[in-house]
Amino acid sequence: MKKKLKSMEPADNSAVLSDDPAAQEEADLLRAYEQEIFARSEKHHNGPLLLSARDVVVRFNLRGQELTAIRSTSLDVYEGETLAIVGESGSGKSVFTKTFIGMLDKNGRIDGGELFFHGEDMAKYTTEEQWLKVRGKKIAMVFQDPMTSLNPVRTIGEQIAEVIMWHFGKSHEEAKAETIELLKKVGIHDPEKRYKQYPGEFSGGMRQRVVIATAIACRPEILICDEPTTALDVTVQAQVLDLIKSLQKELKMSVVFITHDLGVVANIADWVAVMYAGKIVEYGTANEIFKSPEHPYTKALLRSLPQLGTKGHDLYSIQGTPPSLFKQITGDAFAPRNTDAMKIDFEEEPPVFPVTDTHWARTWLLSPQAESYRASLLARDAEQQKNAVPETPFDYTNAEKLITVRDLTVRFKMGGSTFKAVNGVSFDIFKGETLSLVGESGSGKTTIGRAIMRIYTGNVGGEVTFKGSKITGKLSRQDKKKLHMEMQMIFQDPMASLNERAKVDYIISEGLYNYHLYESEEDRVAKVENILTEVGLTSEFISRFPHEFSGGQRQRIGIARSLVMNPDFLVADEPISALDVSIRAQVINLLNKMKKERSLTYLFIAHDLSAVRFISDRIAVIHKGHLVELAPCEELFAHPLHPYTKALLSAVPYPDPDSERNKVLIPYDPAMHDYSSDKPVWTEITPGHFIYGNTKELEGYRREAEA
Amino acid sequence: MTKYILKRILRSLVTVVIVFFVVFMLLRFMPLNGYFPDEMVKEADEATRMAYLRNLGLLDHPLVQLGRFVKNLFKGDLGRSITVYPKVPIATLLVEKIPVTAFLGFWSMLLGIVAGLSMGLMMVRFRSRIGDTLGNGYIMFVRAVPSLLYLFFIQIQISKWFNLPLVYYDDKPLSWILPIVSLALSSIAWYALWLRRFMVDEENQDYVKFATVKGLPKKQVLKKHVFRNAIIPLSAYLPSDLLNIISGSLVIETLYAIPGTGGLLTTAIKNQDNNLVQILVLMYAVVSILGVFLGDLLLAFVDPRIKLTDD
Amino acid sequence: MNLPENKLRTLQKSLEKDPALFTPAAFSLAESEKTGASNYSYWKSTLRTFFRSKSVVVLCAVVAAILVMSFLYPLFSSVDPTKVSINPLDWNHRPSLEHPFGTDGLGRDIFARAWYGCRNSFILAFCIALSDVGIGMIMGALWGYNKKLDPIMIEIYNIMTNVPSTVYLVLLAYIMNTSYLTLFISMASRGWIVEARFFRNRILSIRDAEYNIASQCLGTPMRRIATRNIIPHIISLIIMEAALCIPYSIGSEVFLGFVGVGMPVDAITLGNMVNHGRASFTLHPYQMLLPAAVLCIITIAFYFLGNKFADASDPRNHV
Amino acid sequence: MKSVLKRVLAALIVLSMGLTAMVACDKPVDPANAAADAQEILESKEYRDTYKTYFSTSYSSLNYFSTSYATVREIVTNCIDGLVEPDVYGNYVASLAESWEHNDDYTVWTFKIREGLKWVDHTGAETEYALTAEDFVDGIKYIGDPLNGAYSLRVVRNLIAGLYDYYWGLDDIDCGLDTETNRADLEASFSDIVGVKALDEYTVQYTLESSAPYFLSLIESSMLLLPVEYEYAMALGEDFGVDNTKMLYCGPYYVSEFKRDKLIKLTKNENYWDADKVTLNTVEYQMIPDGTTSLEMFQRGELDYTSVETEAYQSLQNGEWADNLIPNEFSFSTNYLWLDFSGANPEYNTFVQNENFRKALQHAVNRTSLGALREPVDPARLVRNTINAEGAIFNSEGVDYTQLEPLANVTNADYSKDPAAARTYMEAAIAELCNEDGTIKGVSAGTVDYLPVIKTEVDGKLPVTLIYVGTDDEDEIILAQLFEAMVEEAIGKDYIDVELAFDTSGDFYGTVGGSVDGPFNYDIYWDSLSTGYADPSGILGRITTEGVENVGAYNVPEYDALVEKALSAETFDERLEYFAQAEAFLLEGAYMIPVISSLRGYHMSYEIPFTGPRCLYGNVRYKGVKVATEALTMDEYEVLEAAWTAGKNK
Repeated sequence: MKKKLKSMEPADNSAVLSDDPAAQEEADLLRAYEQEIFARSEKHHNGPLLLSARDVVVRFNLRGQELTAIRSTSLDVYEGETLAIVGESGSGKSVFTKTFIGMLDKNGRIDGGELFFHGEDMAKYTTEEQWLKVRGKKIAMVFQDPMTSLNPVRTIGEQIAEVIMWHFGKSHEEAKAETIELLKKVGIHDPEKRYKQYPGEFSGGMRQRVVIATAIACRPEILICDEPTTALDVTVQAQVLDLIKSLQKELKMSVVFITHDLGVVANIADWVAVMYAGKIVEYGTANEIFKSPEHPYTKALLRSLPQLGTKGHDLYSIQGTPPSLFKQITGDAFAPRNTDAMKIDFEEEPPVFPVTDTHWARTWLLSPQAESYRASLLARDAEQQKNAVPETPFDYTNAEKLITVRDLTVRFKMGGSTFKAVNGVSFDIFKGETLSLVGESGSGKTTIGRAIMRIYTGNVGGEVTFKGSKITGKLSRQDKKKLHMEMQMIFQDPMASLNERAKVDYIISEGLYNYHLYESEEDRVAKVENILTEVGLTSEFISRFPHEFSGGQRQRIGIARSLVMNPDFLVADEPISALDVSIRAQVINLLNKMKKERSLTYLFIAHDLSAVRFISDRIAVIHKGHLVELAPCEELFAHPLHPYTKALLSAVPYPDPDSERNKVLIPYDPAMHDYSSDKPVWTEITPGHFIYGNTKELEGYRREAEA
Repeated sequence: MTKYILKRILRSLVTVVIVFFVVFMLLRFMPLNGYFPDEMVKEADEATRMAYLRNLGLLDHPLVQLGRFVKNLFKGDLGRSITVYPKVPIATLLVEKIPVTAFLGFWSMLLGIVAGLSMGLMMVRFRSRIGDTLGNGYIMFVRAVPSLLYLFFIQIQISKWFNLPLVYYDDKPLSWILPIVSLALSSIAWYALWLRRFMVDEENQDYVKFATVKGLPKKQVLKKHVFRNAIIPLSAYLPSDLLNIISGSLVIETLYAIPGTGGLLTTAIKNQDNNLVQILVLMYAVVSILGVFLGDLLLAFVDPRIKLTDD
Repeated sequence: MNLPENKLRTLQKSLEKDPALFTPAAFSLAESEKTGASNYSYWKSTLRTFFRSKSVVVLCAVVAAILVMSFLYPLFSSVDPTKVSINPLDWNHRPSLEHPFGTDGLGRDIFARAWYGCRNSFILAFCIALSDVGIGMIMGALWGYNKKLDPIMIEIYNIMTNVPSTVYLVLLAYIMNTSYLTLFISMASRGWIVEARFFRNRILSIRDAEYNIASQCLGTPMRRIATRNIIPHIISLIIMEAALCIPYSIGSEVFLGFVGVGMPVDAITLGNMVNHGRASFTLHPYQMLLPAAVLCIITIAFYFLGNKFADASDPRNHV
Repeated sequence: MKSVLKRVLAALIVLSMGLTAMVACDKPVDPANAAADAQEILESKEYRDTYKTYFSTSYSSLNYFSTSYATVREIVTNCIDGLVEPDVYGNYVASLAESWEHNDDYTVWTFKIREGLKWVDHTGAETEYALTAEDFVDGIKYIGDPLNGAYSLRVVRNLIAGLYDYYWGLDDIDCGLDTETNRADLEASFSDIVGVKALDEYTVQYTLESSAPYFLSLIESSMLLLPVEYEYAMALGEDFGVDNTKMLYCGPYYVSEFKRDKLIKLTKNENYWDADKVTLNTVEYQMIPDGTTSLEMFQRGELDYTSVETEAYQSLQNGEWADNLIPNEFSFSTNYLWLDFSGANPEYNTFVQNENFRKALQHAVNRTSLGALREPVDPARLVRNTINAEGAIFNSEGVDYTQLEPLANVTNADYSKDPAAARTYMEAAIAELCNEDGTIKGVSAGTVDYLPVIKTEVDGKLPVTLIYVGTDDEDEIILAQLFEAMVEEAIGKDYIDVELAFDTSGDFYGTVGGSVDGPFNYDIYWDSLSTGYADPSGILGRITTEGVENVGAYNVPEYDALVEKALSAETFDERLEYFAQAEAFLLEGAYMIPVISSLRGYHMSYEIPFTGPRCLYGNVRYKGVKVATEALTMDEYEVLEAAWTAGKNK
């Protein structure tokens, strides 16, 4: 069976010539047909075709195994527009674009297909010299992490100028002048002075601007941006996106934008390619992809966004985890996770089906033969959407205070001087609610969580009470034990939060061992197995090591580890931000389910406002160690008062191209506050709505709130 | 920054003082017999021995001795050697010996750095090829083979082949070549080894990939980015070679009859020449701590990320 | 469609499938949870990477052979390595069938001495590696975990690395007579501080890892954090450091002998053999060269294997 | 480095009267034609006026009074003349003293100093300081002050009348025992107390404590009897002799260059009284610490002299330098085994008191095997049974001291001939000292603490545990191992168990000597003593029961009595008779066991032998030495030696 299937997969194995002339002819035909569909969109593009990837196959040798990262994928890049490639980690989006500039890792190779650029097939390039003509000059690239993309020990000026000098053979002086121009162009003030500075003296956003300036130094025809904003804070992200957009227009270059964030896609993309398991499964204009997705994966992805969910109900979630690319994939790679899959999805690789001239997808659903089934699915979804009614907001009238935080201050020593990561923060957490703490990286949100969890002790000022008793400062053994059983934490990075060298059994039992919370060995195993089932994993996982699991599964193991202690209160420290979109919904649903079943209270720490809105009852916004605003969820979204909150909200990408294109960023400059004489205070301005400001500002806020 | 440097100097001073004090006290625990020349142990009677010890001031309380030593030190009097160079002022000895060792040491350090770094660069440039294999072979050889074997060979055979003098003469530059090369052999290996290791580490960094993506040729990426970063950790170690420069090598100085400081400390300790040991330890401690300090300064100089502030 | 009519028809036909296939398929949760993660195992990968190099395999075999020889030869051979001949005619024989490595200046069989020497040197080196790495690791862990210890330990480090080893060693030699124990103490009492610093730096980098904070949140006692969270993560470093420690110890034996805290001078060790062979090197080079060759092989093998293991244990190289 | 020092020393101690030492020569030289042949050789040579040699251990200081290192003598003996000097045949002739006389019992020696001599400085220029009798008195005054820390003072301090009292008088003041005497007063009374006087400006007189017929040889061998310009030395204080500029010279050479640990250059003193006889203009000493290097440099023509180790000798034997290898002929230094009679090892301590046991040891040691370690070619020439070397001391009839009865028996005995004798003696000892069951009478099991060298357990039973202590010098380790093997083989492992222990501190006497006043930590050790001047008392006087060198703490009143008799003997011949009796008594009782001489190795040189003064006691004087442009061959050496011997006997 398998063998037969293999020969029926012309797309996957285009390089392999079939012995069977009929099958060969069929494959050729299919290929011609696909070319035809790809070509249809040509007239809808702004400019001519620049780069054309055809049936590219990329394989990696990984620990003796063969991994097919790109499974025969084609893509066209046209001049002067932005093409976004969306996909989750491991989908191959990054690897795919790396082939455009010959930057595959050493253990990877292009194993088939062509890459046409200026009439040459770059897939055949073998020497460095050939690539030197392309890299930087014709095709440039911006990496994800601006913190590591720049050489820390050379001035940014040198790093930009060297490109100009090398590619254009210009003198040092000329290159410098040009560099300063570039810096100006990417929005760096005082470029003459900045020219001589080192990357360490720039903030993340500024560095990314420098990286972009370097990339565009040679006026490349194509700029590949590999998740350029993922590592940035929302407000900065919005600015960088704006910059890329404006540069793209100004320089009339093509931008290939790789991201997993659909909101960003909506913001920036003219065209979108959705990639799953090493293959582009859907392609179309941004509007088409967002408004009328056809591939089940694209659909599911969009539906699982928390922005689109209804509060109190489960988010639509994609089951399971992405497939292993070490194995031969038969049929539609997404089929095993697709609850509505058809039998054919498991049997045969779907070909490309055109939707419009500019939109195509690889799904059997578009086959004329599946028309009726497709219609029934559409109808069902519409029905579900209609029935969703948001739950009533949390009732605070009789709420019992579980935790009070008063004037919490956390100090850190940094190079001899101490700085306050958290500065005089006060708030309450009521039993049964979800309080979200939102802020940018470095704002102190995680520190608050850890201070409550007593991970920081010596450097903590102020007071925290739990169920009425003080938990800061020295505690007896008994009290500590009680706290360990009643308060638990979930961590951000599922890769780092599980001990790689311990089995799942030990990881989950760790707390049980610590306080001997089981009667017998069988009892302990039963407890572990129960909790595993509860978080949606099977009990057979008990004897495995963490590395055998995917990110989502690991995060669920982390949750199980906390829940097995039966806590009342959970600090969830960015539990979903490191997860892929398709996995986030699972974890959010799980957290919500656990909250209901076990009447938990959450302190939810996040930087992603979209997910926060879906799950929280109240939101606290933190900026540079100060809480600036705290209000019930909907109140905050409807009537943000503090300028920082407003800026934050305005910057949040929303997965709708229409709203994203028209969105206006509200800038926030901390210098606008004049706290020199009039000291700010934390005030409850309307019932339940707290804000940080001085008397003058408060007055303004009050007026605004009333209006 | 000034404050930082002052603070560092102060802390270094504390370390030096502690080191010195420890050594000073350790020396006072040495057996009294060690102070006598051989014939004295055999022939001299109790009274003669005591007279001898008393003349050296060794019968006083250690703290009294310490006080005397420190007082003289501040007067600029380093004292006289006791047993190794009887009665010779230590200052004279140091003035005679350090320049010789330091001169050869300096050039060998220079050779070590230049040749070592070039070799490391070559090994990275031709990674997994013959250049790398040769370099690795050399490093292995130097680390594994007892140094005396090849040092001996260099002195006797190489000098024959190239018609170079067998021993060092301060007025024959040709005779400096072999000692300098011999001294540099292990540091060449050291620099090559670590440069290679650091460069290989750096090669995986994002900024190196970004530099490649910028379209710079590999050679330039290696030179301007990888090398530039890889020498940062090395530069911190560089000044610690200062100590090697002035402390010399016993074996090489013996082979080439170099009148330097090599093995001076060991000899002084074995002969229990307290005065000499104290001064040498003090000097070496100061130099080695100075080396660490200079290493930090140099590090801050080559690495803009490092700011010289407290802690 | 620009395709010719007949081809188009063939295409359409090929795209047409069994209609029964266009019906919903059963969904299996287990199938969907089949991980995309590979079946990566740290130790397997480490070992595979390690043994992929042919030279590693060869050197491992050589080391194993030398180890087996060193420990079995003294058990099964009847040749007495200390048997001195008072007849000068038996002295300084060149290598022959009877004496594969020849005899030394007192007619003792160098071949036998070489294996006894290997064994003694190995035992000592293993002990030193064990104590250096062991103590170093424990102190390094304490140092890394306890910030208050930092200034004290740094000062100890500075002092220990600045007090000339000769001062200390000569004094030690005065207090104790030369024996394996003295040598062991003199090496072990200094070696640990360097290891401690190494492990401290490593431990610092995993101390604040989230899984350790998780353990803290669960109230896991320090002892278990060390045994379950820390040590498994640095075990490969421990192995590597120990492997690199062995040639270092064997090499230092020579220097320490010079200072006077070496092995008992008449003990059979590789260091002593090389040292003593040096005197008669010009006339009887084999007396030094053969033991020196064994010494070099051991040193090179351990350095090489240690470094290769370090490379192999680095997950970045697991490709 | 210690061994290197010894080797070089040994190599330098080349002596003429090697009558008993058989040089490996295959064709005998006809003594009749020797003089003519020698003349032919000397005339065929071309000569030069520079000589390049080397030293292997640092010349730490040039202060000839307070430097312990024997090597500095070589410099000093060429730069500071004594009262007398040996001539080509080793007879004492006038040097700074024009003439001398002594009283009948050799206790008062009066020297007439050459007039009008001046000290020169390091540039060779004459200084204002005249060389007078007072300078010799001042030499004694200098060493008589404990603060000046003169080394090896004992012999001279005990010999010169009053010096002992003067020295300790000053010392008592210094350490506060004597608070009544004023130091300056005591110093001022030097000439009253001490038996050395300047009778006039050019006459110095020594009054001795005891009869010293050998006084002239002491002048040759001891640096302590050299003159000094007191005013100059005192002005410099501790700086005196620190380098060449802090010295004054009165010998055939002055030190014109002194690069510490690198180079010492002697330049001919043009103002020397006997400048015409000085053949070499410069003598250059380079420091070459490594033996192989010096050999290599000699072969490349960069040195005029090199010692050749036995190992190197064998490899050179078949090469181009084979003809030039000349054996070092003789050494006055004797290696012997010191037995400890007061050690902490009860088993050994019981046995060592027994003469049979000591004789067992004496017979167990195979001297030829031991000799073969150093001299594989002709080990027998090293064998020596006496403490004082043969060829060093002669009575008025020219009979060698070692051939005097009854010492001749010892000298000519062959202890190694019958190894079975060792076991026989041991059985006799056991019969006296052990019970039937093999336990040693009066000895119980216990711990022997010879720390820091060794600590071990003894069981109080046979075999007897004997702890041999040596230094960690490679050669000495091998020697010890061989000793162990032969003792255990000759006596039998069932009777004796030799344990080896090595001191690794590099300070053998410091460690083995234990604490300042503690017992010595050994049962047996290997040591050497050297005949320092032409009188057996130099060694024998030191090893009496109360003697300072009696570290083994034996108690032999018979020997003491004989030494006493010898010292108070009327004539020199009588003195030698008694000494021979004493030495024979000690050795026949095997209280100490001399084994071999310290002789070792060979040398190659451009120097023509027998052209310079024959210094007997370790010095090398270059006054009159001829240096050829070609290396000397063994054949030439033999002819020259024969001619010299003939000349001397005339």
